[in-house]
Amino acid sequence: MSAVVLEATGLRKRFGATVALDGAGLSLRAGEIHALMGQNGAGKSTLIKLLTGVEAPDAGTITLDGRTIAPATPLDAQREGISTVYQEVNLCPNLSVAENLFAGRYPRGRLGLVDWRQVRAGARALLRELHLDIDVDRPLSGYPVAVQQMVAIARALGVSARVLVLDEPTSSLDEGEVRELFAVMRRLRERGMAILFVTHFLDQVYAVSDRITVLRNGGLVGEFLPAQLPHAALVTAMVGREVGMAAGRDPGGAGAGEGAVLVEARGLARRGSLRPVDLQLRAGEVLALGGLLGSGRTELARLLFGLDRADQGRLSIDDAPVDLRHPAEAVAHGLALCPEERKTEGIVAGLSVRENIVLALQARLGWRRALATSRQRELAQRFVALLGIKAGDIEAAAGTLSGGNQQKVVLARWLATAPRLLILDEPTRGIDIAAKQEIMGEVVRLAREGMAVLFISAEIEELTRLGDRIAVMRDRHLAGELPGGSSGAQVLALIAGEAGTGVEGRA
Amino acid sequence: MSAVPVRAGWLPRLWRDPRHVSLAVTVALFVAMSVAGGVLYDGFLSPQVFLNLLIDNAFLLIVAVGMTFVILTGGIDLSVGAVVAFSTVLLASLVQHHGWHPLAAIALVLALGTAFGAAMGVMIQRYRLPPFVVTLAGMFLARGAATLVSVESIGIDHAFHVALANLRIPLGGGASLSFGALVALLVVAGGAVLAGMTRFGRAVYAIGGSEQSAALMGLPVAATLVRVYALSGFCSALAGVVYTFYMLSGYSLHGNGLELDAIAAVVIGGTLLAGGSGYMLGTLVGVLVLGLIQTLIVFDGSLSSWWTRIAIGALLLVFCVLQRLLLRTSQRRQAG
Amino acid sequence: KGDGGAAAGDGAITVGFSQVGAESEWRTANTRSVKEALAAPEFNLKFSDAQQKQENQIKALRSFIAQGVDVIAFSPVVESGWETVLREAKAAGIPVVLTDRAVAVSDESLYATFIGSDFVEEGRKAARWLIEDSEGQAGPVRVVELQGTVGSAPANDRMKGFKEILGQDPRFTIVRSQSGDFTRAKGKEVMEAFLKAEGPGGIDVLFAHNDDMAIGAIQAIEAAGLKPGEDIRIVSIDGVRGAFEAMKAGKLNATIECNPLLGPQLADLVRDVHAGRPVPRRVEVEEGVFTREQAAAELPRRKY
Amino acid sequence: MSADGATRRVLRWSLAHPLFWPLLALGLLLLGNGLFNPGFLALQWRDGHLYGNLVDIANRAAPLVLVSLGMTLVIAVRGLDISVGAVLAIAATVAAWTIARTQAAGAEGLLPLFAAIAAALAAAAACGLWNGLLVVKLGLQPIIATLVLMVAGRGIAQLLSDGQILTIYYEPFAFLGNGFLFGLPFSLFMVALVFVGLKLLLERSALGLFVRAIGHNPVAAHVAGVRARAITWAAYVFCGFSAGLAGLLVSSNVASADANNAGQLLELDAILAVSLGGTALAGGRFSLAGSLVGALIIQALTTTIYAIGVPPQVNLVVKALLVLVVLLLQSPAFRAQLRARARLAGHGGGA
Ligand SMILES: Nc1ncnc2c1ncn2[C@@H]1O[C@H](COP(=O)(O)OP(=O)(O)OP(=O)(O)O)[C@@H](O)[C@H]1O
Ligand SMILES: Nc1ncnc2c1ncn2[C@@H]1O[C@H](COP(=O)(O)OP(=O)(O)OP(=O)(O)O)[C@@H](O)[C@H]1O
Ligand SMILES: [Mg+2]
Ligand SMILES: [Mg+2]
Repeated sequence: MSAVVLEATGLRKRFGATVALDGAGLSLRAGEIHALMGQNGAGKSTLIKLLTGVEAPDAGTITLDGRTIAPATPLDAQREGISTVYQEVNLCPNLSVAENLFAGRYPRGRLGLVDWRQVRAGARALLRELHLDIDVDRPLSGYPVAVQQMVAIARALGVSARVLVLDEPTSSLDEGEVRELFAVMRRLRERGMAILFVTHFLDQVYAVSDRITVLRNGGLVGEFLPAQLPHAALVTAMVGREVGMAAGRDPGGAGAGEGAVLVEARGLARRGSLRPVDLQLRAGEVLALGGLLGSGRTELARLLFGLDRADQGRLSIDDAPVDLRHPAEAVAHGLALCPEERKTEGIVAGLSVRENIVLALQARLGWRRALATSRQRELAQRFVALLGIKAGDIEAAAGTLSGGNQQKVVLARWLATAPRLLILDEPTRGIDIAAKQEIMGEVVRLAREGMAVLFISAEIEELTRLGDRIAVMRDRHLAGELPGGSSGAQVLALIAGEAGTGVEGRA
Repeated sequence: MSAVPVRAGWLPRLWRDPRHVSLAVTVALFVAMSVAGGVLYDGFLSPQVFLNLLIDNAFLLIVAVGMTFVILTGGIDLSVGAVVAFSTVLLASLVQHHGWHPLAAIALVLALGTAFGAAMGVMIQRYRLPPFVVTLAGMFLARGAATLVSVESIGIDHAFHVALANLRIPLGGGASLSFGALVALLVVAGGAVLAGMTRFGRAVYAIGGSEQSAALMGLPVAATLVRVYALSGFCSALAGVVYTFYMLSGYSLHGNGLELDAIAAVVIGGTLLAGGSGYMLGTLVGVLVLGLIQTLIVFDGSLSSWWTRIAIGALLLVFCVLQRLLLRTSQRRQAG
Repeated sequence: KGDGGAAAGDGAITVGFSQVGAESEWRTANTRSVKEALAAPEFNLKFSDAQQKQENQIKALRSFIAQGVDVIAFSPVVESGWETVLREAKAAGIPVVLTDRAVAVSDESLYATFIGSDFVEEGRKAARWLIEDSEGQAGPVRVVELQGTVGSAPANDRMKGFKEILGQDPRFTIVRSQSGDFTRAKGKEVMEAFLKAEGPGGIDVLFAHNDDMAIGAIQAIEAAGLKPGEDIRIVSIDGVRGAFEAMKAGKLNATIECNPLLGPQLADLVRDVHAGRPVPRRVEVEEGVFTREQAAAELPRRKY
Repeated sequence: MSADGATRRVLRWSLAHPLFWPLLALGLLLLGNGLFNPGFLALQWRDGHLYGNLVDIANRAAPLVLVSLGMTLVIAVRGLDISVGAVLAIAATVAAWTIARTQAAGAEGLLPLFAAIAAALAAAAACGLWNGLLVVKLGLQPIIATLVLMVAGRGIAQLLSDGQILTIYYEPFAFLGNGFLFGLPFSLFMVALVFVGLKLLLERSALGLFVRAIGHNPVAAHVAGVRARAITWAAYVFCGFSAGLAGLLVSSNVASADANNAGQLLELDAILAVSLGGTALAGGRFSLAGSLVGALIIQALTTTIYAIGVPPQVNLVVKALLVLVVLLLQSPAFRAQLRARARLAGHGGGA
């Protein structure tokens, strides 16, 4: 067994009233991929922040090669050889991709000036390792989260560090990209790097990790070997009780496929982002929408919701043509969109959890009819309980919540409006396995009560489990549709665009 | 996979970057405005008129370079005009009343300006105070200190200083450039290199994009912020020195409202007040645009005092609105 | 010479005039007088407003030089700082006439002549009037001063002249001195504070650097329940219409005229300078001291 | 014991309250004045109304408070309005001009008063509408958008007044800025009305929530269906309107409108007041009461400088130092550093 590189014991961290970590720890060995598991808000990100000098621990010790370290800033940690990708993409959106890869460690040429040629070449080389072929001179903000996530990973890989920390790197990636990432991680492991890795996908844990540490409520549950810990046991360790893997769709559920057409798109298109699309969304039905990253799913959702204007085609709601110019109009028609980009388009970090949850409902009611505070509290508390949002207090700023819990807050905001059509763009991103079950259960329940749902997901399994119909996008248009109950392989074939050859499903 | 067509050649590549487009639009508007001036007024399109833009706005240009760095971090520095005034008064007083050699006085003034900026930077960075307010207090302080040195305007007649002030670099055809303008051009060049090609400069942009991310990327955020304000202080002091070449006097009311001109120049030059995006070259054009507006009005010579104000506002408006609309259409075309 | 600017009216004298700004009624009257006197067809006036900034004036002068005007005239914001640009004007062979106040330059030949008022003398006149008005009065007389904008030339000079004369009479003490920025609002605000700090009866005389501040202060004195002009004597400078109205109502005791209507005299000088005729180095405008007694008679004649 | 605990709890609550430090600064400023000059805090009853420095401070601060309230809203939605001084001048001039015109046309009684108020406020609101247009519709950066009006606005006002200071010879108008109601300056009632009205509007309706959401994250607010642009625009209109009210007070107070000087540098004072009151200049977090206290601090500062009789050339230095002290007092980081120092010193003494 190889030597322990990084070890943390008895870590404690309090934020005001919430205890984020209490007696947590882990030990990381050279040449291993180590998964850090736990429910949303268990303290994974906080632990990583303590290890890398973003926050200072209240108690506990961190040792690197047996030597106690106390990094005060991320820069200190980097100097110690710890390279990190934080959960929220923490790059500078205004800088080019190349610069984001090299900021802080620019190669310098003559006169000590930055050697841009080398920066560009280096950037391309780094991205090539992840099989990402993009223009490295464009500002990062021009790329979707997935690409940004890949850039962040590439940046961390570029630092020839001893320890690599990845906090939920895969939450917004599709299968292909996850595969690329895992390949690189395995290569680095061979070179003796210690890799700490957070994810909520159990499959991925079993696919790459050598060891698993589980946290629960800020405390350490234990360290396990994947082989000795079956799926169910891992979930039990994380949640602290047994969780039934609830099924999603109940096939042939009442009303599916027979509801009235609520929203219909005919030839809806937008230059440069979406080719003409025909789509029908029915009350009481879940339409699952799959596709690769960049296939145009988000664009379609935005057009349906009036966030972007279509320049071709028609949209009608309840058989009446509509021209949505503002999300407010969509909301007035009973539409709801839970956006993909949580940080920029979803959460309002400075507002409290309660205010975040009531925001869309209040917007629909208009500014004159303010919801009474008691009513707001009641709503917030109901959804906090329903979705299992872990927040110290509904009056806490939403920005202080853990990533997964922020995602749940945004979801709660839209559920609170009791919409007729709910568009969910990657809603389960970063949400833990138990909560995911509950959320999917809730979506199905709402659909059965008559709501129309457009469920966008990168996960085949979610598509097949939830969809009453499954639509797939490719190259910015609708590539085809499958009936509910289709197999994962069928969906995959449609996504890849070939007649089901040689495409492996997610493990 | 990428939907962006990758064309060869640097020109299309330049055009693809919205930041370059903004610069090009600004320059084009500047040219258009100059041509309009040439059509309307005799003698407008002479080289000296354009060199005068540099000569008359040398100090503004220098201040604007420092301001560009500050704004790139997402901050603002309102103290620049007052620091200019303080520098001129102190310099004049040291040379005229205390018998200092101008070079010694210049050295002291530059050091003081830098230290003053750094002090404000520390307050902003360490104590998390809003830059607007800290530098506003800095503005009061510097202006007040200037009046404490002298309420009177002090003329400088030291031979060395006068010689520098009257130095003209001939450019042929009777046109010439002043020493101060030369210094300003050097500062712009230096600023462009510093912003574009050094670790410090790139850290400035990163902080402007997201201070939190910059810190997580391991950039020296605190030191960079303090240095940016120190740099702005230095530029202001240098502008003060150049001012004394321009005017051969030190006066506590010099540079009144200069901070707004500098901010306007930077923003017109395409730098975002929110930080993280902008070019030194844009700032140069921004200063020239402001100068051009002034020149147009002087050449017109028929405006009353209030019409002068209205005309400046209107020209500013026309410029900014056109810039904005042109940018918007070009972005549309790109998206399409 | 090309005389691009002169093309407008053949034979007309092209004059570039750089005004300080439009910061007060006095200045507006000054501008109007200059514009009326330098009107077409005899003159071709290039007027430029500097918005109270010296650098703008210098820019304007430079561009006058670039346009090749025949004569440059300007009201300098401050005394110093003109050396370089005046040298350029001289090199271009353009004569310069200063209005309103002089400049300090090492080489007197840099400008042709000066026409205007003497701010220091105005301060002296105010003090002399005060001493005269206090004849037979026993001391101590407590004086408060409302200064103009800190550092501005009129404020500096008027204060200097006033102190110079008043300092010779031991009966007077200046108990408080504060800037009222030449505005009515500030004059009122500062006077309010003076009245409270010094208490009722603590102030005998107010000297204001301009009429506007005095007018503001009068309101403050009235609000404090005192009689301006009686309980507190007031002397100010400029002689604008509002001051005469206040004097007529007995609320202001005296105003020292600072005459802005120097346009006609300026036009004469410009003609002479342009024709190359010799001109005096210094031309003083006519200015008087007006008191309450004269106010009623003078008021209808005031042009500003 | 329990009483002790209760006081401690009250203390902790008040320490945590965002208004605590601004109020403390204001209190210290007034107290310092009182010690320095015992007459400073005195209030007298004179001619049927209160008279004293405190009344002056409140009265003089009224225009600044009004403008600061408007500025607070604009800043809360991530904007900035540097044209408020010019708008104030426009409103003042329009009021004076309207009075002169209506009087010349033979209007009598209170008609000129109401005409002046209506015209001035309409002009000011139109200015706000214009600023909003540039920011919201054309997408100019707020500072540049409002710079246009800042530069041109005084020109427009001077155009109207022909460069003269318009003196108002009309008694009823003087009441706004000089009159007393129940022994207190009328301007205080105006401020109170606007403050309470605005507070109710923001807190009783959902506007407050929307404004904060827009300030914190305009994109997310937009996606959630909040009419972000309309609300931002409304904030600019209100800011112009409040500058118009301030213009009425100022012109009424000195019975004249000075297009060139009225509200000079007001934009800086207003932003300073907003910031001293704890509003985040980056948007989102705002406090109307804080801005009110901030404006009072600034006016108290000015009055203090007049009252202690420093020579005018020292004014600015004193103001700067006091502002810095107030700022540092409000900085949690600075207080933490002070506490650490004190603790170290305490330990040193004990050893
Ligand atoms: N800055 C902060 N202020 C207050 N509370 C915080 C702060 N940061 C984290 N917390 C709290 O600490 C707890 C742990 O959060 P953390 O982000 O570590 O969870 P996590 O395990 O990473 O969850 P997820 O899987 O959702 O990312 C949460 O309850 C969170 O609300
Ligand atoms: N993995 C990727 N590599 C390169 N470019 C990408 C990638 N993903 C998206 N893009 C580009 O980003 C832009 C925006 O993509 P967009 O978000 O519309 O796709 P999407 O289909 O909605 O994404 P998703 O399917 O993940 O929701 C497009 O120009 C697309 O080409
Ligand atoms: Mg996390
Ligand atoms: Mg997407």
